[in-house]
Amino acid sequence: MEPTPTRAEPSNGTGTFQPKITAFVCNWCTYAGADLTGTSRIKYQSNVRVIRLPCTGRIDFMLLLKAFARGSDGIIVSGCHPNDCHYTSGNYHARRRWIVFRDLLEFTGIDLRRVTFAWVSAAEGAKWAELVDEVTNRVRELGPYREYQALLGAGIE
Amino acid sequence: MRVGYYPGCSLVGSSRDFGESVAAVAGALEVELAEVPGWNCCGASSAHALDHLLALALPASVLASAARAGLGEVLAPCASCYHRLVSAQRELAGSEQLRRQVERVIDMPVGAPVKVLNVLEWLERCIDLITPKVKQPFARTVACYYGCLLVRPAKVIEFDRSEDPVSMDQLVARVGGKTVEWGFKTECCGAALSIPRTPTVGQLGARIVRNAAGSGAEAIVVACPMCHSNLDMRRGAIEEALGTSVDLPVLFITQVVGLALGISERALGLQRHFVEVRWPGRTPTATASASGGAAPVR
Amino acid sequence: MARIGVFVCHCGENIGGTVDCAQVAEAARSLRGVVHAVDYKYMCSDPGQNLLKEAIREKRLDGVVVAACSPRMHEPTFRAAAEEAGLNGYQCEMANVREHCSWVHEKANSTTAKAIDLVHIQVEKVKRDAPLHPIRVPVSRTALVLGGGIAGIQAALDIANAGNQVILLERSPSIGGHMSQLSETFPTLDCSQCILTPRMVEVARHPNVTLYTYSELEKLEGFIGNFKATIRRRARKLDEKICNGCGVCTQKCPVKKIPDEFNEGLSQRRAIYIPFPQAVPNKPVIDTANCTFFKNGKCRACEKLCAAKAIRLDQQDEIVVREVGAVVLATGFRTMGLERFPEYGYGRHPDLIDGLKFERLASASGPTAGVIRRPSDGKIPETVVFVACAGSRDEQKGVSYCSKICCMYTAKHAMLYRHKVHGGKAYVFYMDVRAAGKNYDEFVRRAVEEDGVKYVRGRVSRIYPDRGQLVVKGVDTLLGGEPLEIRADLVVLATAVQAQQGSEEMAQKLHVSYDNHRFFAEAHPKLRPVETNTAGIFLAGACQAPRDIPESVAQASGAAAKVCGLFSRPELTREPVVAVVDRQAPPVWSSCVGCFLCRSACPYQAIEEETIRTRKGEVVKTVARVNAGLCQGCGTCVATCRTKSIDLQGFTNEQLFAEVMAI
Amino acid sequence: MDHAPSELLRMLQLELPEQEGRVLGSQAIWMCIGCQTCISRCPKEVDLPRALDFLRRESLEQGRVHPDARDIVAFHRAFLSSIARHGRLFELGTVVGYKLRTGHLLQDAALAPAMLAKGKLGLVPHGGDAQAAAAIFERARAVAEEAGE
Repeated sequence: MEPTPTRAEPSNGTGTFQPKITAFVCNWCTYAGADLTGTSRIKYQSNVRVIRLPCTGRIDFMLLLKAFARGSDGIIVSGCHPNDCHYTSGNYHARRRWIVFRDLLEFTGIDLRRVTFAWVSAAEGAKWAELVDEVTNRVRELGPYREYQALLGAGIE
Repeated sequence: MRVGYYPGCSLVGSSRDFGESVAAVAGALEVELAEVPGWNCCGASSAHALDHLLALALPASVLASAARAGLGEVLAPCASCYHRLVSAQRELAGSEQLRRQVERVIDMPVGAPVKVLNVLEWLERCIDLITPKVKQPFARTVACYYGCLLVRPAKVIEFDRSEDPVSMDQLVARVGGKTVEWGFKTECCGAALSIPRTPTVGQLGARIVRNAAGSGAEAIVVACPMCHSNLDMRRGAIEEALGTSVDLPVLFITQVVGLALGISERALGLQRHFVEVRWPGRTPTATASASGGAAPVR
Repeated sequence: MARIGVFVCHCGENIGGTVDCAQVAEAARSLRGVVHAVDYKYMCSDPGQNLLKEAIREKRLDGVVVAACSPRMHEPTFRAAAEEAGLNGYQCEMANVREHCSWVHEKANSTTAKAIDLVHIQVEKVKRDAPLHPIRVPVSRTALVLGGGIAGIQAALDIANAGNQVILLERSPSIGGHMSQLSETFPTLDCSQCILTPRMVEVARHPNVTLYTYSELEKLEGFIGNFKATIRRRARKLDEKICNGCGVCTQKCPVKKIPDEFNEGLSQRRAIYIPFPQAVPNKPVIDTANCTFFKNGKCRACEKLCAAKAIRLDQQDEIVVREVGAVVLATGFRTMGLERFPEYGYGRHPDLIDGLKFERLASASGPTAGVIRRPSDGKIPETVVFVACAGSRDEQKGVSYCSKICCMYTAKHAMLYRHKVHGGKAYVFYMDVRAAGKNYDEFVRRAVEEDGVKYVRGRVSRIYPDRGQLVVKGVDTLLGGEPLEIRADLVVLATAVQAQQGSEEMAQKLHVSYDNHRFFAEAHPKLRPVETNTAGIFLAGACQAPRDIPESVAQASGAAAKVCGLFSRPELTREPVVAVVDRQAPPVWSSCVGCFLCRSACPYQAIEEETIRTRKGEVVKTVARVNAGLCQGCGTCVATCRTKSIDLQGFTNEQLFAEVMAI
Repeated sequence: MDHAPSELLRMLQLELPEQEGRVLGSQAIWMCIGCQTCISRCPKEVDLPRALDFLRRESLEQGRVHPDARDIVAFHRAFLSSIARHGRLFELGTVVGYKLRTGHLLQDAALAPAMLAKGKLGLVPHGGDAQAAAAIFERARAVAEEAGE
């Protein structure tokens, strides 16, 4: 697969590290919430790229590893609040699987501070902006995720 | 059986009869009351009005001394002490900063958590010791008056049903008595305003006494020294508010239990009441001389 | 090799003002598989859509990405345009460069770079989009209405009058619900029974309505258009067809002292009884919990006395299974019990009653024939205190919400009392008077100004009996917080409206959601107020939130309109975003190993077992199969599958990984 | 009582200096006897008794105690100074202290002999560790001052 032509360098020219954040969000709550952030014209940092899923229950956590492998420095997984899932219980399944998967990640040496689980409802436009900014700032402080590349080198993926 | 004991100031002073009856009942049940060493006043109704830190430090000092003496449970028969001890315990558990300040004030660690028991809780625990020893069932119909501090606020005190408590009624029933349904179980008697606002206390007490009498009770039973003082010692002010005299004695629950256990009236401090216990068939103990000139005072 | 077209919309200045759209189009052109990329001022305009259609035709595109607003906004528009040009609509994707990009970031190179990434993600997705076709499902044109109160009756009538079949299910022995218990109704004071009874009769006689009273829903399976309802018809212990409703049995039954539910315990009924004189159906029922025969096998008095020989003491419950296309939930409400009010003596005093009891006291058909008499001694009360907000708007000890109907019915009660007892005094303790409705505030003012009801703004802190009366201790905040004590002969609490008993179980049976007060949840609070989140299940009346009669009726008609709309089409189409289980040629047949982890994860019971057989009929293996009618497309099963044998159309594993690879 | 509890709360909610002054200068804040009924009934469980404790301390600190409440303050002071001096409450001392602070010299004059007769009024303090109590009071003052700074 070819590299995207325009990525690579931090484009604000200040030279500060611009982390790459990948967000996996559900269609009904968080995606709609992020739409509301837009219609409310609330500004946030542009480092996030959103992948839309029907439900966080759909998340295969291997997607997270793949995102790290592709150079993501931080990951957001966000869906509906408990009891608000459009599909009744998908978010609980995601949560449950995440708890198991988290231990595995930790065991393999993944830095868990780079993965953020959140609930953002369709009404929480401001919360989405806060979440993205908070994660972006935190990951910026952590710096580029070079360790993952090292793990890759060690043959773990 | 042994239980920590915090009598508080009232039980050694103006409500000596309460203290005597607690001790008498404990003696009859062979329960050792282990007094908290070097206890001080809990600050009761005044400290919290003037000084927050003091209001926490005084009870904390009592609890810390109890913990240091290895007492896991402490009986605090006075409802006001009980309320202050439990409230302070809750507040200190909720704030690390306050706890540190208080520890400096009392010059002791707050120590292991101590379970504070009120007198009803304690008697409930002893119920299996009490029932086999009942010699003379307490065959009277009474109104159980709980007042404020034993049950409120529900989320801090967590004892009985705060709006309609039943523990005292159940105790009375266990020693052979009957209790009435009435409307003032948890109404306030005026408590600490007894001295600075005597007429107010008279009015509050008047309503309680009237409703109890109207519901067919022969006596009011209390578990709080302030309730007792306000309904018994202040009967003069109450009768002034009522415009009539009411012959309705006020007994501590420990006196009720003690009478059923066959303890002498004198040992229970009955002669110290202002409103004399005059029931048909009761042969008054030799209290007449002691109570000479002690008609209710207006 | 894919032939993808990319269309970048400026949305006027909305996108173009922040993102360099020309640069986005240019970058898109360099992506592998993209054969066409342009930017345009307004893609959703007619010329914009034509641009898309022409390109599909001329460049023989097999996928398009429109970089514009949120897909929640215009995806249907562009999918329809793609269809018109001969492309499968599901091969059109949108990159959200407005809500997720231009509106939330400053004008900068980094913003344009993000827009390019968003386009790239969608290009990778669309390359892997399979042509999908909406799922068509047949509709059975029978509606199941749960609950025979005014909402259920209205919904049943509206659906039936449109020519559809209706099954009206009611838990108690008669339809009518709470409304049949009411005396008169606000704000017109017309008699409740006078307006309700004709409707009850009409619905029972309607040729399109099947009435199941004394029945409960056991189970609901299936999906919109194709539900299967299992109904338990509880045994009345008599043959309804033979019984002529003469009522002799109900007068001769020796068990007499059972509190009458319809009269809220103010009178007594027998063990065999007709709930109330206007009951529909007007047939008795045996209360087996209280009947002597069912307790010790003796009596049979009713059987001996029945001239029609209709009593069937050995009758058993009957299970009926019916296919229905839609369900209307109209299960109503209950009121908070007086045992929830310790400060008012737990309602132990007979003269402390709730609003429903007062309705029965005021009703001409009630136990006192409409004369207001207090329950303890039958005396006509000289002073009545009404307490509004008993449990409502009390988040600590009651419910946090406003029960909505109490202000109005309390005004009505006070008014009725003043009409019936001249010289009687009526006090109402209230927090606020909420009378927003047609002629509602006028009604309350009438109670105050014409009927002399005394309104006291304040709460009641205690009620206790004293010398044959009830003392109500409250406060008048308009008198500067002055404590008040009123000696009353009767006290009426306007207790909070609560969700019906068992609504949680009902919600679970139907797979509909409920709010934290156990009221059923509407699909959207404003725009879809009579629908639930489960397709084909609709809401009417107070099962959704506290409602008065006009609102319940309006909502019932709304739900009925939705049902009729559904039934007007011979079949339904659904989004094809559903899961599918791998199938392949022998000898593998399917990579599914039949562990059925997916089944436990599926919230919709959409996973079925399928036995794969050879042509000779030998069993090869048992694997999972997705019922496309039930599947809602959440994809939880996909994430659960250990062998990656199940995938979600429109959000396949391959697509998601490709999207991640694009970042 | 000059204001109902709900009025006091309303004045505070307005966040206006003159209203706050009215609250601190009111008699009502001193009349509360902490029966805890308000918090039990309040649909919001506003902890008014605690709020009033705070307001009383503020009122004292700012010297705004209502004239008619001075005797109540005097009672509380007598009570506390009795504890400070003896470690436990010394009723006679408290009552005498109260009378001296208020000038209500004849109040309850008839009650005292009766209490004495019933053994309910000690003429001497009831034991207790006077020194320890005095130390607690002193350290409390020091810690409070430190925290106040």
